Amino acid sequence: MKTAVLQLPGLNRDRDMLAALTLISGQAPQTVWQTETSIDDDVDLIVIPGGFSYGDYLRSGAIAARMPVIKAVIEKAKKGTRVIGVCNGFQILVETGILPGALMRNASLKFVCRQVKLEVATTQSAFTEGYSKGQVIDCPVAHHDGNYFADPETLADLKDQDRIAFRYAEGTNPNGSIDDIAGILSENRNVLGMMPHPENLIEAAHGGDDGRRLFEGALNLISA
Amino acid sequence: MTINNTYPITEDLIASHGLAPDGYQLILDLIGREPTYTELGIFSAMWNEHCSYKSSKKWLRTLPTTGDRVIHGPGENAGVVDIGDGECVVFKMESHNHPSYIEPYQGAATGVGGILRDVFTMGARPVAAMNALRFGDVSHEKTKHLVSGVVSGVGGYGNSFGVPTVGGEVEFDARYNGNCLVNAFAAGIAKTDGIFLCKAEGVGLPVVYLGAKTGRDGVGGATMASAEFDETIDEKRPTVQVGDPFTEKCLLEACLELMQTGAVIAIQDMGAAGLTCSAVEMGAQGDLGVELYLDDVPVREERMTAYEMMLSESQERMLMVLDPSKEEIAKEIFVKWGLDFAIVGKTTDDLRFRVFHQNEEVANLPIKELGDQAPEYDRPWREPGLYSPLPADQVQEPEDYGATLMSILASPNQSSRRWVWEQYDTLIQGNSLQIPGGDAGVIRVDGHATKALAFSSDVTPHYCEADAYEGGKQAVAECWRNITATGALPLASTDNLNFGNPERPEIMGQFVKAIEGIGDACRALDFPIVSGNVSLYNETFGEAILPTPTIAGVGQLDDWANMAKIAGANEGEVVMLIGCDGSHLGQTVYMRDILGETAGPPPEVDLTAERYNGDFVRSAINNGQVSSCHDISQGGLALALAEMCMAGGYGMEIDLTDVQMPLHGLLFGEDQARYVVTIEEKMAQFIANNAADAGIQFRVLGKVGGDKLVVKDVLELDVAEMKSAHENWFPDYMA
Amino acid sequence: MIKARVTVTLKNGVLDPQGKAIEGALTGLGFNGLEGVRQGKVFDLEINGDNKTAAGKDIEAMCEKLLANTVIEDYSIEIL
Amino acid sequence: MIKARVTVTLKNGVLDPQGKAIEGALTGLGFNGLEGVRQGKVFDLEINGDNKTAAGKDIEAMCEKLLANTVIEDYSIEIL
Ligand SMILES: Nc1ncnc2c1ncn2[C@@H]1O[C@H](COP(=O)(O)OP(=O)(O)O)[C@@H](O)[C@H]1O
Ligand SMILES: [Mg+2]
Repeated sequence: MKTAVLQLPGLNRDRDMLAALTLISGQAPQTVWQTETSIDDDVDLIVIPGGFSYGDYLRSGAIAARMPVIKAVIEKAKKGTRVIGVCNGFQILVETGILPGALMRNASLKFVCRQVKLEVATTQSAFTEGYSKGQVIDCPVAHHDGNYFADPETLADLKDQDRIAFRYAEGTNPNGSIDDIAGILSENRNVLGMMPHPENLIEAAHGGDDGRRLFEGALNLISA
Repeated sequence: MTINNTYPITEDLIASHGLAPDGYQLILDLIGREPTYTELGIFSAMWNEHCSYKSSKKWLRTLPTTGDRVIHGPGENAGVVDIGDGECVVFKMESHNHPSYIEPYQGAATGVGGILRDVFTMGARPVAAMNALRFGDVSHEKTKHLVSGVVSGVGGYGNSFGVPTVGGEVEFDARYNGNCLVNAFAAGIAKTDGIFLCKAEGVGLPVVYLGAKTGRDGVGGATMASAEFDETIDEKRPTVQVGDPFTEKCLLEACLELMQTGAVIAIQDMGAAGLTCSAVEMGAQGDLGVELYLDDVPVREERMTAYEMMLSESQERMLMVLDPSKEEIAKEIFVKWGLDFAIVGKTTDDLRFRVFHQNEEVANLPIKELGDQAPEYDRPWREPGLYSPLPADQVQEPEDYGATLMSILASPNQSSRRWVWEQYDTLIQGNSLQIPGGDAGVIRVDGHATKALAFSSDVTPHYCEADAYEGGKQAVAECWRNITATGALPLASTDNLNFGNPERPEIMGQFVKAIEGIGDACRALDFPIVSGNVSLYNETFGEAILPTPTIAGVGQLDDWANMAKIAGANEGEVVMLIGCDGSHLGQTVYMRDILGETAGPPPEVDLTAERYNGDFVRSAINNGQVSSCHDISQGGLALALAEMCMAGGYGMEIDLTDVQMPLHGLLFGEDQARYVVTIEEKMAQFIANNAADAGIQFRVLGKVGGDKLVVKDVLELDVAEMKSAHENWFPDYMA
Repeated sequence: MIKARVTVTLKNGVLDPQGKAIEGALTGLGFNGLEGVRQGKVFDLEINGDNKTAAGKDIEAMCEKLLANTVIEDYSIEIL
Repeated sequence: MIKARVTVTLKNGVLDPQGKAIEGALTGLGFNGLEGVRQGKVFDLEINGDNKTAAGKDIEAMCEKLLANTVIEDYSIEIL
């Protein structure tokens, strides 16, 4: 599968993501700069990594979401290309509207970097099929604005349509997210947005590899 | 503050620029006329304590700065040390004490920004950061506000820039009530043949301004850093600089990209005294003159005068000498990253520093003299008095050892710093092998299968106060020991010497003796100082801070598969002490926080034992014989054991019943050169034999197991209870 | 030159962690009687020209497109 | 019940990276003629009671103590 990683000024976990995808897929992803207006047809997985695009000034992800390259991503996503937005990537996707809700300042008002536990809330997506439903995995978080908010109707939709991908396991919600939501799927289930950083937990040096299955699923590397 | 260049030079003006009469006379002698207003500003910026090191130079020269691995020592933006395979580590530490006291968030943030710039100016990509923080007493009205602002400022900048924070220190003491300390460290990795220096080469080459626009921020900031605080503090407020980590991240990427093209001949970041300092240093180091045309400097405020532009400390800016044939390529890169790029001057062969503004020459000064003829002082100093020895049996024993240990591990200074470091991104870049909470932070070297670097920052100010020489030694030794405790070989160090007013002989005496101790320890431990920073005048209303010579060091692990952590022991393993039995209680946490006294001398560092014990522990770790390791520092053996239990989530059964020494000395003594290791049972005898053969003192203390820390017949504490007390102090205090 | 101020506030019903924390902090400082604190943003804009109607339209578009996240925020515009 | 709005803006000359980035983004979106954007904060307060003078004094104290960082920010108070 061909993958692409977006590079916007201020994103800073792009190197982590490139390293992770290279390690897992055996080949280096393509990088796509902010000014590109289209993404190659043969790209099957687009990743928007974490960081502070445009300083996260105004609102996290707000300025990035208005960049031409993001329009190209959304077009491809609508046609079925897989997209993962991690942390700032999630914030950007939410700002575009392809994922619903908003990511607000952490309830503690503080940046938080720590390992949390995630409960896999659905296995009905390429990203989560490698786990079992209800499985609890380790995953680090590192963010200032990860407090997911959605109005009651949106929340009900997410639940009814089984679009909550990950929840913070009991007692580990680091940011006050509504319903402990850590990651959600788009309507057509090919876009995943999540605050935690699976790319920082994929090999022995990271002290665990619970994040690996997510990418293996997205890359069709899981044999049935 | 819009004063033009014809403003008359009065005695008051000279004094307000921090120039003593002898300093001003030197200026007159040098240029043979009265300086212009702008020139006076330039001299004051170049010759203040912060930039010229006029009180400290004489003593800094005595430090060991060379070694097999040292590529560039002090004098460059940061020190450069070989780590093999054609790569090097570039690092430095710098203070931002005064700005952080005035505006904690921005002061700390710009401190982090400045040190990161020092590192990437040299061509290195930053890979690790640390921050050593000291605040006033926890009950002081300003303390919480400063802690919260400084910590979020450090995090706000470093997290957004994208460098993992892997270590640091936080300490409270009433002596920092009016003057907190914020010492920021950064390290980067570069190709050994891709290091960039600030020395300009070639005549007639363009001098290029890069990065953010110039505003009036921090005009006079470096002068402020060299002045004592007093009631006029409020008036000094407008000099606050605001950090923009986003611009700095773009500047990093643009600089590294540009350096690849071969366009950069010399580069210098604009730190203290911005444009002035960077331009003069480039010229003076390269034996060249420099001309600057201020009308071409990108500004973000109207009607800025030459004086203001030359002294502005706006952040996220660089100055560069460019290969003219690559101008277009260079410009393209900067435009791509959304940064300003302007040719603002050129190099000349006349050794003059000439500045033009609105068709007027506002400064014309001899560049070499400006750069290195600052007055140098041999300030009078007085050897501080020393305490006489204090044997443990003359120190009161605790009634309840368990309660005493509990109270130490939940005290302001010994409790967990998790509340602080969880606000820092410790994982970014994906190479963190050890995050804060252990002895040293460790990161993998990108693109290398087994190599890793370890970082630690240390000093025990109360030791330095009681005996500056021993305290200086101890700061170096503890840093070296913390690095060693991971299995890394300490390579080199950087210092940040925070002291009071050097014009007072007793303060100058602390400074001199601390440097002597640092030098002796660095020599004995092969741990040269390759960069550093001096921060003097840390006083409020005549009360100085505790002498605080912070030492930060870097070590190398050839194979991180054999690395030790504070946690990692297994049930049934043997707990062993490497080093002597404890007995020294002078200036310890027990003495100060439990008995409420500051009696006795600090522990003496036997540098030979330090080296032998450390080399022994390191080789045992590297041979895979040790499952966990922790050095013994403040709080003594008892706290070290407790910290290991809390980190690992297991208990220990310790038996000291056959040791014929005062128990409080054994448990709370802060004797140096000591480690606790845990070893598989079948390996324990082997290690003991090795130690005996090598003449290393050691003691088998007991075993790992259960869920309590038990010292037979002395104390029994539940690990979970210890942990919650240890973890809760900080969040409860800040709540 | 036209000067304008855009004020962006959270919609009713949207949780405001910052406002809540500030309320707590103010109460902690001894200010009693606080019934609520909500935090918002202002943007002070300077725009070339002197056509206030056109500027107003532009600013409205800026709000819709960038300055406000209309999922959670309301905005108001004041031409000065 | 007294309602008040506190507006906190950066002092002149203090760098405003946020405003700068927003200005750049708006220009990128095709809004021309922007001469400057500065970002500030608003706090909407609700206070028990009906003594506006006392409330005004209280709010001023809140600004000095918490709401504004007077080292780099100015504030203004409007009782609604
Ligand atoms: N400001 C800080 N930033 C990051 N880590 C910190 C900070 N302060 C303390 N730490 C971490 O907390 C741990 C304990 O600190 P300290 O007691 O000073 O260690 P030691 O006694 O081993 O030198 C260390 O891992 C240290 O790096
Ligand atoms: Mg230690």
